[in-house]
Amino acid sequence: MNAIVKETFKRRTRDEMAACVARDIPEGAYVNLGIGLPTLVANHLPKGREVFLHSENGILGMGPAPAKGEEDWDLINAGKQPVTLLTGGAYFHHADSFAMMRGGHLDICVLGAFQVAANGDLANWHTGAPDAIPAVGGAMDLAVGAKRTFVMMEHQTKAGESKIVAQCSYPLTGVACVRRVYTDLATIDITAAGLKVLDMAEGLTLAELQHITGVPLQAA
Amino acid sequence: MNAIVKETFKRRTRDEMAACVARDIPEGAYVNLGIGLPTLVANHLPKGREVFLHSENGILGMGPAPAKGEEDWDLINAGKQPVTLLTGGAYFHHADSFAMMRGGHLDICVLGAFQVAANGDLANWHTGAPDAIPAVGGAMDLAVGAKRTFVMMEHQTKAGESKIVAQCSYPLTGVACVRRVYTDLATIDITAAGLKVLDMAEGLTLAELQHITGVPLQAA
Amino acid sequence: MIDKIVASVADALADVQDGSTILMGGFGGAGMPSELIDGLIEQGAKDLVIVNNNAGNGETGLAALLKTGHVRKIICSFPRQADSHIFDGLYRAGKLELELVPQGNLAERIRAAGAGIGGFFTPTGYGTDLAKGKETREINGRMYVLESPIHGDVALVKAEKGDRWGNLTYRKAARNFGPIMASAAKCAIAQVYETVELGALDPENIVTPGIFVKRVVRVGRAAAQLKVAA
Amino acid sequence: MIDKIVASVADALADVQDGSTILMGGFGGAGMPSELIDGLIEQGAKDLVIVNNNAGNGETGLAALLKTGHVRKIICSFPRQADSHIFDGLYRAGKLELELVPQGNLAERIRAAGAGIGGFFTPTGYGTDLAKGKETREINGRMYVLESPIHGDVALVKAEKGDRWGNLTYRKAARNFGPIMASAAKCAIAQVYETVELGALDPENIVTPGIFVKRVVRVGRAAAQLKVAA
Repeated sequence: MNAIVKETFKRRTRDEMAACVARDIPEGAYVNLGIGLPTLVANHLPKGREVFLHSENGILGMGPAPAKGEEDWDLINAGKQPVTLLTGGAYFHHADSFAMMRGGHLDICVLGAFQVAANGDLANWHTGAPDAIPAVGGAMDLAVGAKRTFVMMEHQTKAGESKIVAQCSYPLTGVACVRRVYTDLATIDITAAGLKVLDMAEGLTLAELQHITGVPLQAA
Repeated sequence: MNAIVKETFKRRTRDEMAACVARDIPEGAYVNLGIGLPTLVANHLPKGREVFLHSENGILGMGPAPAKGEEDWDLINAGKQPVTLLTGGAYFHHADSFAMMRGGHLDICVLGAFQVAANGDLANWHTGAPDAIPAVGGAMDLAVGAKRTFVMMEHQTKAGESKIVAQCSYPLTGVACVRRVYTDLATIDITAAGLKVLDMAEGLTLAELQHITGVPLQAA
Repeated sequence: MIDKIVASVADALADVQDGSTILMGGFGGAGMPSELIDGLIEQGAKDLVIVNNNAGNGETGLAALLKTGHVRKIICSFPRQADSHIFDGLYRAGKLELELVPQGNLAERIRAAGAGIGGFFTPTGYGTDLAKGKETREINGRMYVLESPIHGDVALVKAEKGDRWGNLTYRKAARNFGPIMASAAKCAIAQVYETVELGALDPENIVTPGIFVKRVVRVGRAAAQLKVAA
Repeated sequence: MIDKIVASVADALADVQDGSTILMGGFGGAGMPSELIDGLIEQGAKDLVIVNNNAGNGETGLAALLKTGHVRKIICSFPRQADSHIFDGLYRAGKLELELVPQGNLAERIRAAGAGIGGFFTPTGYGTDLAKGKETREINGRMYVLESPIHGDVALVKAEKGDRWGNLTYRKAARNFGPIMASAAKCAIAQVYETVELGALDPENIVTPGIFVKRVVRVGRAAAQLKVAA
């Protein structure tokens, strides 16, 4: 890995990754986008496609950020940034909001991750560092509650290690919950029969992707 | 019992029993009145006293029956009779309504009964007859959910047997849940130290009441 | 564009399968989805399990459905009523299975299904025949019974207004089981008296957000009110 | 006549005891009952357990309360934030106990307390460090963790409007934990921007019925909004 001198393929940008996720969200889907990278997905949903964004703090039908100066601090998203409400949206309290997540009513949630294991285990809430202050928020609820949990992350750490691993070394968020991973290198389905590569970054071969990735891959 | 030829005391009428209960409901109390006899209590609450009546089917601040011709069949009580809503009342769904009952938010519920045991066991939902079709409604929730459960019933069966018993022979509604019993003969508190007679029908003596009642009584 | 409003009761119910568990709103007549029940009778699905607070009144609504013989089992809190003779007859003849559930357990079990709860401990029913054979536990000095969620394949709900996203409001005490039943079924179908434009319902006052609702069908008010009052 | 509206924040908080568990509404700044928190600091109750989604931001509100040293323990889902330095310092110094709870479990545990549930099985957290030592169970092929209710002595809630019976409405996503916290505390205190006549709130749209609320106190909107935005 560290030996690669020059990449012959073109890594997907964060926006390209978001576009890949957005492409797979059908009209009418109820979707929760986790804080961080996944929030970019909202920018790539086609204008005409009605998708219902859920925010854990009691919003369904969440709209884009308000214009500068129009912020309403009673209307924020999970990342505590000001948002808007679409026509047809609704407010509700926290137990009802998490009932939507935990009761299997969301079609898709998209989460960031530190690591994803080949069996779908997810680690995204805690580095496990002894001096780190933990914070979990709604990650564990989303991971196991949505009908399908997608992960969106860089394929490798800054040190070049694969974040798709045989077994997570970081503390788990959920067990065997991830269905699909979108990275800057590929889109990979996690199935009972193993990891299946749905698509790859331009110029990347399956052999190269396998070389970079920590666990066995198959063509889809 | 069957040998009593003429009663030298004056049994309380159903309205007098209801008045006894109403007297003990303080201003500001949240109260559920069970179907049957307990519904009479509402008629005896003093006009100026604000008491909040709860109906299991999602009403708080229930008012009296509407005038003839003004019935609204979307606004009925637990007995499925048309009622009204007081100014300041509210509607909510069934899980929220029973959360009020089961979460200990009602100060008082008043229930009818077949039998009450000396330890507070309540039997009021089923005679246990093999061909009877059972129906429980909200009785079991009320019996154990309210801060204080009052029972309002005739002291004796038609055959003259005491309905206050050492142990219920009918199927239980709740275990050790009744705090006070209002009958046509007396008001009796159920305490850890035994049954205490708070008041009696006019002309009745404690000795007579004890003779009629199936379990040991004490003066309060 | 998402439009959950369907043209007819028949369209709304077309795919109800034999053997389905149907969560049916209503407390007595209030909130009873009469048109959807009539539609279900017409649709003809058999071997049904019905979850409702009661077991039908008179000859209409749920009582009429029971009369078809298409209901295998009913889960309810209060079957016996002055005019529940159709249920009474079937039950006594051994043609209808009854699971009697305290009303609060019924509501909480439905709510649990919608909220993804696998089971919960409740004090209601402890020490009674209705808790026989159920797991119990002492928690902080009080005795509790373990109860399980009640999931539905279909929910039939009567609401007041609905929009094309499936957002619903109710009217007075007709709300009762509607919101929790909508949340607990794979396919919640709401009959409404009024379909409104998106945005016509105040986002602060939507009682059932559209995420819980698959189909909305408008029915006439007059006919329904007559039936409720009957 | 019942009148739950009290004259001042100080009156509303006068009887808060040392050692109390305080359920505190808010998700970040939205729904944070800033005036009641300031009042609690002034009131001086010590040895508190605070239940809130977060652990304070900047130097105001919950962060300011933490700074007094009067908080023994905090139960929350998301303490670490860009501006949670007061919490961070106390926690690192071992001066503040932390019970970290997945946000959905936090909400459901509070709701369970209000609804009289003794415990419930949830899939959230199964197989993670936050379920360590907790009872687990397989139900219909899925693994669940047993979670317990969180009861409060006091709830501090920010609502929008309130009346003398304690009925409350909220504003937008400031609703968040308010309704469930009000239901789960022995004494729920609501700060509102507007006190209204009985009947001014539509009975269909009351979010927290007065049964859950002991006291209502009006606060000025301008001051609060500034704090929320800070």
